[in-house]
Amino acid sequence: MRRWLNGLAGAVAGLLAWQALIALGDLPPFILPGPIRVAQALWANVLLIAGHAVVTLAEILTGLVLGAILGGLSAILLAASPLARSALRPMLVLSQAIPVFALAPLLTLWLGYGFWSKVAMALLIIYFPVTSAFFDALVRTPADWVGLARVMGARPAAVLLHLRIPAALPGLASGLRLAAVYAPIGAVIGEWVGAAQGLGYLMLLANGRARIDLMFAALIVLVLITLSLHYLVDAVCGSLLRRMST
Amino acid sequence: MRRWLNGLAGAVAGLLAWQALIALGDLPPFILPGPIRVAQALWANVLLIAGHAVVTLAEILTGLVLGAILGGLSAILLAASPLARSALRPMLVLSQAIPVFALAPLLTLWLGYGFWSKVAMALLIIYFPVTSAFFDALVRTPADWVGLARVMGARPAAVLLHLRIPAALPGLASGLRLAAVYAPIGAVIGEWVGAAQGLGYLMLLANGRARIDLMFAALIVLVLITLSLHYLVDAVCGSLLRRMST
Amino acid sequence: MTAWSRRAFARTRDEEPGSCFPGQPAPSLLLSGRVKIGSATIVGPVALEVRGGCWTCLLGPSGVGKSTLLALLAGVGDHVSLEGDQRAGDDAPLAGRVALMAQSDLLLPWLNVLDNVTLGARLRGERADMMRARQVLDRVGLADLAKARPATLSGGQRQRVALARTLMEDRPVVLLDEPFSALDAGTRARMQDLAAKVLAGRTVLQVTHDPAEAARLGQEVLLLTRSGLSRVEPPATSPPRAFDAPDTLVFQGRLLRRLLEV
Amino acid sequence: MTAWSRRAFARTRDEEPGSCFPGQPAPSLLLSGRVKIGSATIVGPVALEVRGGCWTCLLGPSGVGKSTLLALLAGVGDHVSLEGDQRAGDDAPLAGRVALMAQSDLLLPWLNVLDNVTLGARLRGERADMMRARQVLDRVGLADLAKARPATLSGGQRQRVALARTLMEDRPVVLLDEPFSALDAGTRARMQDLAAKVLAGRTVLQVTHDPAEAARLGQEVLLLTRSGLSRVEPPATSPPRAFDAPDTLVFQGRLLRRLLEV
Amino acid sequence: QDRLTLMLDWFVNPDHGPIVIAQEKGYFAEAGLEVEVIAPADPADPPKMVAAGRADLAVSYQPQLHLQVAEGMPLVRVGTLIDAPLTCLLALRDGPVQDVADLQGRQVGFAVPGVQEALLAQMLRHNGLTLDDVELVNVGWSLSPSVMSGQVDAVIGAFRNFELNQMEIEGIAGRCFNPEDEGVPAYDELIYVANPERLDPEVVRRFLSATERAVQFIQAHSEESWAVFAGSSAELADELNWRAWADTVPMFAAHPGKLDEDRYIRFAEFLRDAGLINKEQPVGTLAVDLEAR
Ligand SMILES: Nc1ncnc2c1ncn2[C@@H]1O[C@H](COP(=O)(O)OP(=O)(O)OP(=O)(O)O)[C@@H](O)[C@H]1O
Ligand SMILES: Nc1ncnc2c1ncn2[C@@H]1O[C@H](COP(=O)(O)OP(=O)(O)OP(=O)(O)O)[C@@H](O)[C@H]1O
Ligand SMILES: [Mg+2]
Ligand SMILES: [Mg+2]
Repeated sequence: MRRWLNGLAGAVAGLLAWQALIALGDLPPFILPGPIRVAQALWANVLLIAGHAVVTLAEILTGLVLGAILGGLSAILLAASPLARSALRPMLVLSQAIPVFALAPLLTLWLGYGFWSKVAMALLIIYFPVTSAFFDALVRTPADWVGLARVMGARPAAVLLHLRIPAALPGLASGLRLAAVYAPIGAVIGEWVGAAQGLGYLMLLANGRARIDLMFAALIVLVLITLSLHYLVDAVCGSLLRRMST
Repeated sequence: MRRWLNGLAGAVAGLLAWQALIALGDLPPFILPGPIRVAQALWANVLLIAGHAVVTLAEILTGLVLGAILGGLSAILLAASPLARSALRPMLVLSQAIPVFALAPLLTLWLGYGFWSKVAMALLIIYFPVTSAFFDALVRTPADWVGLARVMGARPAAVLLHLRIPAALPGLASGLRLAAVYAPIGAVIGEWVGAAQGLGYLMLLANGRARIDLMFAALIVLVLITLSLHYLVDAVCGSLLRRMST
Repeated sequence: MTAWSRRAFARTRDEEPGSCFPGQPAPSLLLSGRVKIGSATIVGPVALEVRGGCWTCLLGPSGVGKSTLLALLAGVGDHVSLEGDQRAGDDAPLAGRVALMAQSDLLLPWLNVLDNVTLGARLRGERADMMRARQVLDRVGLADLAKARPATLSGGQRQRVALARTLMEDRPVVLLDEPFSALDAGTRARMQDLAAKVLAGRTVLQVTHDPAEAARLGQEVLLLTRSGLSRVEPPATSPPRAFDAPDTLVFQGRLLRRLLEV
Repeated sequence: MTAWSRRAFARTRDEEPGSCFPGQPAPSLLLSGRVKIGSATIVGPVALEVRGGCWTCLLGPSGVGKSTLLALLAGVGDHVSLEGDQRAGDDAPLAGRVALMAQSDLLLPWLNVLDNVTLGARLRGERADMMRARQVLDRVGLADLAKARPATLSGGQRQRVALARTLMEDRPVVLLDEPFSALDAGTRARMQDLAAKVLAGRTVLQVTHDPAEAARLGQEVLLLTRSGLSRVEPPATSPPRAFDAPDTLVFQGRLLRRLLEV
Repeated sequence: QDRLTLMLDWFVNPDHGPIVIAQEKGYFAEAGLEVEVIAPADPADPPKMVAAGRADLAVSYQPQLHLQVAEGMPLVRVGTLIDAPLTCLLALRDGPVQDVADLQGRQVGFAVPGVQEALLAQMLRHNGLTLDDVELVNVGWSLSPSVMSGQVDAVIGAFRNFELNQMEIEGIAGRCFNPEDEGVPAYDELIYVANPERLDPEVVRRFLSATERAVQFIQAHSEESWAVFAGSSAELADELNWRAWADTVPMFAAHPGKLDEDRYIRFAEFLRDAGLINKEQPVGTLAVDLEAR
């Protein structure tokens, strides 16, 4: 309840800051329209925006789930095998060092302009934070625990499964919290590169038509999706970790 | 020494994978040129690329330093004051939930098309991972330590300074490692949105002139900058943490 | 002050446990009631009185709630609730007058031994008394390890660093939770002597499992069991007693029998 | 086998410390040389012989290297280097034949007590013997806490969970590092009896600071000091001895004197 | 029914009128074609996709075609959508830039670096200036906002049928300087390109004649065709598109298949002079006229 009130207060503060920005920064509406104009545009185009939002949400969720699975497995692989580590780690950093934008034509060439190229984009953008946060935690297992497990006759795989992975779950949770925020960006970038639907498409289209209020209405919806996702992942990870550690 | 060998092996593996991708994926050079063509383009345009790279590097480094400082201070502020937390946390997530692209026109309007709008972009993109990783670690201080400090008569500020911050430095390091990879992306996006120099600009220019090999040469330099930065931050954080904890 | 009020005051003082160092300012501690964590009662109704300026040993079976009581007294039992009353004998607030050595050493891994020992001063924003810190380290036998990190210390060495850190705190009330449990007999005896000397005249509540230790150090010996708190009368001699003095040994035997009966 | 070779073999056996349970398969442990961490010598040249099937108590001042020796014997001393030789009396590798109870309890915070106790089986991919685990938990007095998380346990309760976990490991060699240090006298005596019974016939090396404990349990008592390793002859009776039997008390006194001299 | 994948140069806008009308009025279907229309956000992508065989046809720009062919991409112009330059140099009507020569010492923005600098350079040279006399900035896709907000004094790369209307809606009047009036040879703004190795001339011919029918319909029924266009998608029905439609209708190439070889020869020369290509480009490598056999 208090959290919700806080959230509400934050939202109101955000809106006020936005309005103040416009008033003080003397911003014309074609650069940044005010909250009321955007609310009007949102209301007038609610069906249109909702349709595009559903598409983007599906891309985000699929990318998030696949990225979390892939990132988690990669981190485990990296932690499990020094060979994999020396071979794959530069790849991992590389996968992030190459701006997704540069990869976009490749992805669209392979995956076409449909659903999967956006999913791939969202996946690509969250793969690194998930993998790197989880991996960092996986290699930080206290040596004493590992020693004990070895004395008990555990094979490396068992140490990983029963000890290092559970001990590293808070790290995975940090990664997922970041991922929840980045996945929407990935999907939208994917839509910017080429799409016929989705919030990213709608934003570019509105921008090209100088309908900045519509663009910001779509943006607001995107921001709301991102915030919900972030708090959802936060709550789920939090309750799982709490159940694990008390 | 072994690290370097590993890195070299990784680079060679990367080049081979690249070449294999072209051979197997049947990719024409205007989608993805091979490593040799890109190397030739790099060599032929080395002065041009170096000039733009210097600009981008300056933007990245400035953004990274400022972002690390700002992110670190924000995390401390959030951790120190419950008031700040309830007011600023939604803002923090918001700052990331809004795609930087959407903010770009605003930034360029305020900061112009020069150096500082790119720095702002790099800063904006790394602010969230730094703040959130550090903050997560700051609120995870073992309760027993905090209790002991309280018995010893420590004010909250002293607990923060002498206990919670040092205990949370590994979290800050994780955030900085991510930041090292994201800052270049921020700078390049900034250059894409509006610039007259820098690697991002050069990439756009080459793409517009259908000189894909030059575009990839600039991309490779960007990737190298990112990798160096990542390993540099990794090494610095690692040695600092090691000095702190043994 | 009227005669009546003086009498009333005297009576209140009378009802309180007498100090071992009359005239000393170290307050007594009073805690009565039921101690709960969540909805579970950890310690049934007890009335704990720790006499001001005395060295009190608290013994009792594992898990009976000794550490929980110490946490309450130190004011760090955020997860513990007391259904009852707790105060210092002089009715002034206890905050700022207590030092606590918890059951785990709580050394900060990124600080070396010397910095851990002077942590209190640094946390209070005071200048750390480096000379005294080095003296205390010397007395606990760790002068050579002043620059070592906690991770490189043995269990007993870590415990002595925690002891040194507690001795650096100049507080009238000192709570010690099994402070010598990881030490060999020789080191333990020396640390007991040291603590007894440094903390003389303060209100000390020490949890211990070692009847010999209680027999050496205790001016008061309390036994906490599931059925409640009881006093065991210690030898009349003043601590630290010789470990092989006849009355020490006799008391130690009696206490051990009581402990084994629980 | 020729007569000569048989004699030679017999002699080798002779040179080894005799077993307390002749005919038992528990191997003796031999370690000789200098123990270093980095370039610092932690334990000067020693020759440690732990007799097969015997309960050996190892005492010594804090920081002298007892835990380090145990880590070497258990094969977890990755940061420790031995300049010398180490082997089991039967010359077979020790891996898979050792159980270790380290000085800190090493409980996994996300597992409840029962799951911590059966950790070994799970780590080996075996079916955990839940019935035996519950029995052992009952014997260490924690049957009620089977579902509790380590964070909600008292220090002594945690130590008993670690003990139960070690007792669940069916290994011929058992290394115990101060296994009863956080227990009250009554619980401690019960745990000693339990361990002595469960581990009878195994090669046990127990680090302890309590001379009374060594007097109760030790079939061999070793004293490690900076100047080296020495044997103290324990009572001839077989452990666990009554804590107040005259020869126990006499030995305890003698041992204490040796410890205080160090 | 033959399947045909067509990539637009950008999101659907009035420039694509004939394609939308042909689709909506069923001209493609009547020509035995099933046309899939894809709209990308980066205009550099469609030619690549066509060259790589991912799409059959792409809407692209003549200047880009010269550069892409020079870089070895297998592309050829097969038809024309808009046969006049749309690009212009855009400034504020009431601003300090009343003439191209007024740009001296001022900031000029551009959207996509590449050919546009060459156009600007020629326009400047025509007015006695050089590129060194102005400061160039890439302003991304916010062309008109950067002019309206005064961040730059002019932008090159605006479309005269689009950005002018956009500014007018915002209540700020703009002014266009046309490249063909300032010394740049005339060229086809929007063309259809195909991969010469995979091209099926018969199918493309059918495609072009269907769009030709659409152009005729549009030019005969301007009002009605707007209704068809706006009705094809909810996002298209707005004031800007409505205004742009009116300005675009007269510009559609009446004979999409017809090739004006001269334009390609002269523009190749222009680009060679500007240093953007360094080889002769025979028309045959750039463009084909599928009707002339
Ligand atoms: N990583 C390390 N680097 C340097 N010295 C170390 C390291 N680890 C342990 N030591 C030193 O090795 C010595 C032996 O430690 P060990 O834990 O074996 O002592 P112990 O006999 O078990 O003592 P206690 O009875 O206090 O547990 C100690 O003096 C300690 O400081
Ligand atoms: N967070 C908690 N939730 C539930 N029970 C708890 C919690 N913390 C402690 N307990 C229980 O409270 C009891 C008292 O714990 P405490 O640590 O005070 O025991 P103790 O007397 O100090 O024992 P020891 O001698 O073993 O240290 C224990 O039985 C323990 O299981
Ligand atoms: Mg306790
Ligand atoms: Mg030890």
